[in-house]
Amino acid sequence: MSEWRYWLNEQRGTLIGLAIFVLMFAVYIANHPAGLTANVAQTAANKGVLLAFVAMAQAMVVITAGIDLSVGMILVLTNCLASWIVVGTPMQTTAGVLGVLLAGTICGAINGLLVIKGRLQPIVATIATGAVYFGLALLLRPFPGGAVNEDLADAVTGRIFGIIPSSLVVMLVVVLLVWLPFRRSEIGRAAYAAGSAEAAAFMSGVPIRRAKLVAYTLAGLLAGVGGLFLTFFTYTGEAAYASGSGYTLWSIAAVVLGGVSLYGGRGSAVGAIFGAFAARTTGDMLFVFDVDPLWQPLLQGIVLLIAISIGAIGLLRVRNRLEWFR
Amino acid sequence: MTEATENRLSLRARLPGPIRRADPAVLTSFGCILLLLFLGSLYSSNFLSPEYLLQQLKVASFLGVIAAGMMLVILLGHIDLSVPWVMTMGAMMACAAAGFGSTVIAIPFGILCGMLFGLLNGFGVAYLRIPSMIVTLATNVVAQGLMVLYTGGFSPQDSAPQAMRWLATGYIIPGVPNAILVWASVSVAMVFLLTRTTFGRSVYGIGNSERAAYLSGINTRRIVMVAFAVSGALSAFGGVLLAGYASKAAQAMGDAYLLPSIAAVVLGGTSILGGRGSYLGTVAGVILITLLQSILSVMQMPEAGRQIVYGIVIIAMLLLYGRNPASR
Amino acid sequence: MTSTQSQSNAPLLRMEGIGKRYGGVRALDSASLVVESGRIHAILGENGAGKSTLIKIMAGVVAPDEGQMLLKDQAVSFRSPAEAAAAGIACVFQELSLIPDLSVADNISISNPPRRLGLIDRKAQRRLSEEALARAGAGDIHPRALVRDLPLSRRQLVEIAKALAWMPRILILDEATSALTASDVTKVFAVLKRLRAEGLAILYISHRMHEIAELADECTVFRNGRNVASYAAGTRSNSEVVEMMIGREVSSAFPPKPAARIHAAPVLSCKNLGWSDRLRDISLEVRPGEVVGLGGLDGQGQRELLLGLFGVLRGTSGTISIDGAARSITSPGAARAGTIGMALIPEDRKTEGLLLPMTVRENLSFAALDRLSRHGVIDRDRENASIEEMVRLLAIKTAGADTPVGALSGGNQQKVVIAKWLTRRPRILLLNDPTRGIDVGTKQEIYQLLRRLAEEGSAILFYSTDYDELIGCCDRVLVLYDGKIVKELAGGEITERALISSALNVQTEPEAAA
Amino acid sequence: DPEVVSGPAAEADCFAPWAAETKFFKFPKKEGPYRVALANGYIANTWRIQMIQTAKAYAAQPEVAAKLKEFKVVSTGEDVPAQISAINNFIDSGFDAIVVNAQNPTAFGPVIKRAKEAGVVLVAFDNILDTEDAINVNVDQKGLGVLWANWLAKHLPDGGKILEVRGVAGTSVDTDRHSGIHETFVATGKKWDVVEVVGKWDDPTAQKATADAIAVHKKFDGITAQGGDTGVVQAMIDAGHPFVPFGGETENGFRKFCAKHASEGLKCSSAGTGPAQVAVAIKTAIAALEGQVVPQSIKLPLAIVEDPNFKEGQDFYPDQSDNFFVGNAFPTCGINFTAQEIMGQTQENQ
Ligand SMILES: Nc1ncnc2c1ncn2[C@@H]1O[C@H](COP(=O)(O)OP(=O)(O)OP(=O)(O)O)[C@@H](O)[C@H]1O
Ligand SMILES: Nc1ncnc2c1ncn2[C@@H]1O[C@H](COP(=O)(O)OP(=O)(O)OP(=O)(O)O)[C@@H](O)[C@H]1O
Ligand SMILES: [Mg+2]
Ligand SMILES: [Mg+2]
Repeated sequence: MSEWRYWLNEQRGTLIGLAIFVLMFAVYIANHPAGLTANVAQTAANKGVLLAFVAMAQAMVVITAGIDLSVGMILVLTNCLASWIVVGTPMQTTAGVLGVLLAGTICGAINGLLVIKGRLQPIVATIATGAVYFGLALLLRPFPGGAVNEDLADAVTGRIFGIIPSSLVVMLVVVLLVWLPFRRSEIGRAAYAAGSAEAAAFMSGVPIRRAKLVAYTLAGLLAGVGGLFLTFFTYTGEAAYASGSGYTLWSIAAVVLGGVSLYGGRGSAVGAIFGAFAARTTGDMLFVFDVDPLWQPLLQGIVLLIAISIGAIGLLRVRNRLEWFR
Repeated sequence: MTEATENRLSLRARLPGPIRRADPAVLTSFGCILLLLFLGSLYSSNFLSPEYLLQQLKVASFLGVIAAGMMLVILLGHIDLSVPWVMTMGAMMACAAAGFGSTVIAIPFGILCGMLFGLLNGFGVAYLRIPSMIVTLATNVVAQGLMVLYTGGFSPQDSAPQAMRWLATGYIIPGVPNAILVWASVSVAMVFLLTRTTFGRSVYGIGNSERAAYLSGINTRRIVMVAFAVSGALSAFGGVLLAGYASKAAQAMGDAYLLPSIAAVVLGGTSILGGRGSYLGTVAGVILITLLQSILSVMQMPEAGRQIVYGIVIIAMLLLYGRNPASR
Repeated sequence: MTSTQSQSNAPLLRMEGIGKRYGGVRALDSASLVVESGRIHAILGENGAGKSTLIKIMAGVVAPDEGQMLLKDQAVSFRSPAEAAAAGIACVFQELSLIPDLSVADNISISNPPRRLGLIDRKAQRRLSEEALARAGAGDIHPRALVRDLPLSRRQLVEIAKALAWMPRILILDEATSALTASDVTKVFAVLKRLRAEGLAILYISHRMHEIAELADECTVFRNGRNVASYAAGTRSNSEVVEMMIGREVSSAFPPKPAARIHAAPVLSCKNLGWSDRLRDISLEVRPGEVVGLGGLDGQGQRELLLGLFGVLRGTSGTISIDGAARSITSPGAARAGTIGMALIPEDRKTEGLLLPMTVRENLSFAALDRLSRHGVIDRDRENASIEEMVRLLAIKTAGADTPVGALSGGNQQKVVIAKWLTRRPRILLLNDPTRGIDVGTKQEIYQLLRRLAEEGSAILFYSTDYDELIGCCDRVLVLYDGKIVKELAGGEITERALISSALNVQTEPEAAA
Repeated sequence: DPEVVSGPAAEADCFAPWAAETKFFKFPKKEGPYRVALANGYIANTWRIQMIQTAKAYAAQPEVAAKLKEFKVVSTGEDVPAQISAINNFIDSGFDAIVVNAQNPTAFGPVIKRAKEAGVVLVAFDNILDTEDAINVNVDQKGLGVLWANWLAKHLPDGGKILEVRGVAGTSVDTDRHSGIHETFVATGKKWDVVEVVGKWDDPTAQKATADAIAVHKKFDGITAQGGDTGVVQAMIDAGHPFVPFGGETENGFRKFCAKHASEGLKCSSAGTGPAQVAVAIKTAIAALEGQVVPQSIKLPLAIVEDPNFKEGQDFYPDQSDNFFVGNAFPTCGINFTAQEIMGQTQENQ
């Protein structure tokens, strides 16, 4: 095999995610009454980026073969917090932004500590912390409201040079600052190793506990970025249980669509981003096709079902049935 | 096989027989139930009254039936996120069958609908090899879509027929609501299924290593599909009971059952990774969760506080007995 | 390799009074060991003697309950494999410790990668891994290949390269060659000898006596968690060693082969079997009472052949016939069914043969649940009876039927795998390297068992990586090369020389039997 | 941009201003027929389904249909950003007016800005928008709480022990109704012991919470519930709790119980606004596009039925589902749907 074949083999999941997204987005745009205008791109980007942050957060944890069912609630909590503190002068706003990110990070770290030091199974541990985070959000915002520095909000959700959605740029920056260093660092590789074969990783002297802690913590941070972005998007904070659990579930769908293996060790946060955009596009399809409103939820489900079944095509190529069982 | 599990095994192997068989998680979770009741009784002695306790068991039985199915799926190392709308669908379709057809077929029809969705889940998981978490997520959306369509498209019949009312709230044994008897029967069936049948053995086997089970000649795909179908049927059955209790079916009535059913199974000592756990633990987990929710509700704690306490109590209990063994 | 040895006479590593319990099992009981630089030190012992546990303690994977470890007379205790590695102890574990989803390069420098600006320097890493692979004699493995895409034998070479990349002072190999082919073993031995010359201390655990004879400078025998004897290599005869290991006298290694029953009609036969590019045009016949071996270098299609017969592979061409009638077998479930009666002892007992956390009882009845139940309900009496019989028949050493199978030693685990299939009384038994990592005593029991089954009328197809086994056990041997049967040897033709030359697919002049 | 003018509105009876100081808008007149969109959020409950059915039915009425070139409905689920994006997409696709049931009343600032720039008429109903820049079709949520508390106060002149079954925490509807109830109780100066439980506007949840509360507190003198009221009454019946005065919503099942058990003490005040308010919102949007004067904030009349006035076939329908919200008539707007019509019609009409 030549070098690029190895690269392709490494990136397969991510590329499939990209392909699913491109395909769906192309169909969407082709049928959009306005076509691909700057506005339409901005709308799609803003909506997608929000889920993308949560999906990246989920991917971090899923790579270690864990799962974080509290990401949506961290998003909600940081959203409520941001609607209090990301206001005022540039100095205050900056402090507020840092405060929100710190809060997200702490939430993630708590999850990590429970899973690693507490040795709890991630699914239940994060269901429980999710409840706690939502309770805190509700304390912060018993009813929707609050405010955010609107200049900053407009800058982050607007466009650069009138065409490039700034949310995409923000996302790129987050990828460059958080994901790439993680992926290229020893700790990031340890996270993959822990997800792929924990016992083997331990025997090889890989710092699996530290790696997992970092993964959960960064997941909290990324969910916090998502919460911040949600605040910029909506100008307010709201402790909405349904939307919290909705983001959690869609983040899982997004990572799967983006080629991240739920069994750990495979995939990348970049794939999760494509997955998030693809997941969002399933909802948009209903907008461009004239579907009876009562049929919409059903259709969305079917589109999702089809999208996730695409991966099953690979089964046809499986010639050794043992490959069914990883 | 990690060092970790091997250690745990040897630890258990050292215990004398009867204690070894009684899962420590089960014992502890029953202990926690008593503790919870004790704490509640400090607030109001009515928490210990027979009416209240029977009321809790009755309400717990809906969750109990659903958790039984969830446990089966979790034992396989999978998860069923389609509970909320499969449950709602079971309830709505049972009521619809009663409304449009006859009462006789109502309950079986509701359960059948749930089972069909379970089969769909199972097909996706076992034959298409899609992770259960995502298949069931998608089928949940599909089930929701169908129910929205049904409610909006037909003049819906959603009153529970008398038979469903009776099943959930009537009495064969005076003082003991039928729902509890239903749950007890489901439980007996589950214990039998899990401990005495080839199906149960296969479930545990697949949960530990599907590859090994397959190479032992077990038709693992069929077992997985059947387990999901049972889970779907039991979800729908839970919905039927709940509709009987509420005297009608309604949209989104299952939303409150997903996370508690998972939590109940895990609090009962079943490993979320599959292959290990006893049904008695699930019963304990169901009672634990139901009591906790009820006591917090009656204590009038504001929603925020309830969520926080709920979360912290679950974490505390898991830290008490739900921990994975130390790795060294 | 820069030498870090001081001039003092203290041994490089000394372990004294080491004890370790796993629950009720005493894996080690005041064991001791002395390791010197520039020597290859073999550790021998029955399955479950505590060899792996000892070296896991050395490598910081397991914490000892008692005893001390002195590195150059300095007391040390490692809290993690990384600490041990930093102190110069690198280990190739019996259970592979590679990460399947990472590349070979990533694996080789997994715990100590070259860094640049705090991040992993991939260029340097690649260079290092290429060097390490070359040192391990596996320069043909691409550093960017994912480990999961490599066959087992290649993975073990990567494992060795990984240990070497640490530049260790002590290199431990725990049955590292058990999955390697003869030619790979030769390469590895050359490497080890070179390393010894460079001054490394090498600990070598193996159940293959001829390897130890070729390689070791000194040997230590373990039994029941203690070191029972140490001696300079070559000073004891094989039977003496075996006796020390198992604490009793051993008779001849292989049971006698009765005259082949050529007149019986074949139970299992296949014609022109093909699959992918891994199996080509394979035709064979196995008669009742016959033990047919599969030989050849590792990875020449033997595993695929067994899996193909057992219904695991999809899209096979050609026909498989049972009792002369063509059958299509599409799953292990179909293969084990009554009219076919096939059983496969798989390659990897931990993931394919056993349900480790489940009990001996559950494992033993797992492949025969249909036979032990009525209408899907397990008949407890019948189950108990069959379990008792199997535990007795194979002399499985277990505290009881309700012991988790993961707590048994490797050899006894393997017996459970075999027993679980014997419960069904299979007519056709396929074995995929069943004695890998099994001690001599247990191996003999297995050979005898195979022969007995054959005498009772089973047809046995037996793949082994160990030539001695093929020679000692089989009535005929089919040698595979590149997915094809290149040679069939029968009776006296089965010699080591014949096996090796046909395995390499080279023509040698006919020679006198060795 | 709309011109801010002085009242009264075009159809003053229908478009009643919220308060005396409410502004009036006059949008530049556009030529019809119009493209109107309904941006709904969550869909999977009976109220929303009924609402969407009503919207479709209303838009299909001949005189309305004549004014509409396109009527499009999109439901985006619970996620606020998705709803915001849907509205943005409607704006970008050139719709003239957008009717919205906002998932979060405070979150739509940026969209409102954008709609204004694009000259799109934005009308919110049910969960309205926290703004003066879009038209709101309002239900007096707090007033509902006040109404229920007054009803209980009337029947329990000396105060008493009340069970309050609340809705979904964190929503403004729940908070408004709750504070209406409490402020009113406090204002009476009597001694009220209010036990709060959370019913989430959902029958089974409310029923369970009520059953637990009854099991522990044994007896209440009055009950108020924001939703899931049928379940609340069911729990009383199951527990053998005596019937007591009740201030609640407009579910058909609740009203059935009220009518049946009134003589035994279940004295009900059933009030709310049905899903048909969407029709008022569409009507307002069309009026605004036609250049008529409309209030920025429209006050919907409450559909109130109180004991002893529950009339079969008008205030409740014994043969229909318990889950329907009755009270779909806004006579002043010429909007008159019965629940039966909405839910029953679709089979024949489609
Ligand atoms: N993690 C564990 N938990 C429980 N028992 C264990 C564990 N690891 C090893 N044992 C037990 O300790 C004893 C020594 O095992 P060890 O693996 O050291 O044997 P070994 O000499 O390496 O045998 P083999 O030749 O089969 O590899 C055995 O009885 C085994 O069952
Ligand atoms: N995962 C890997 N395992 C082994 N070698 C690698 C790996 N990734 C890159 N290399 C090799 O390391 C050298 C330098 O890698 P570099 O960091 O430029 O990687 P790259 O190919 O750009 O990586 P990526 O594919 O992540 O962008 C190249 O020779 C490349 O082939
Ligand atoms: Mg060993
Ligand atoms: Mg061993």
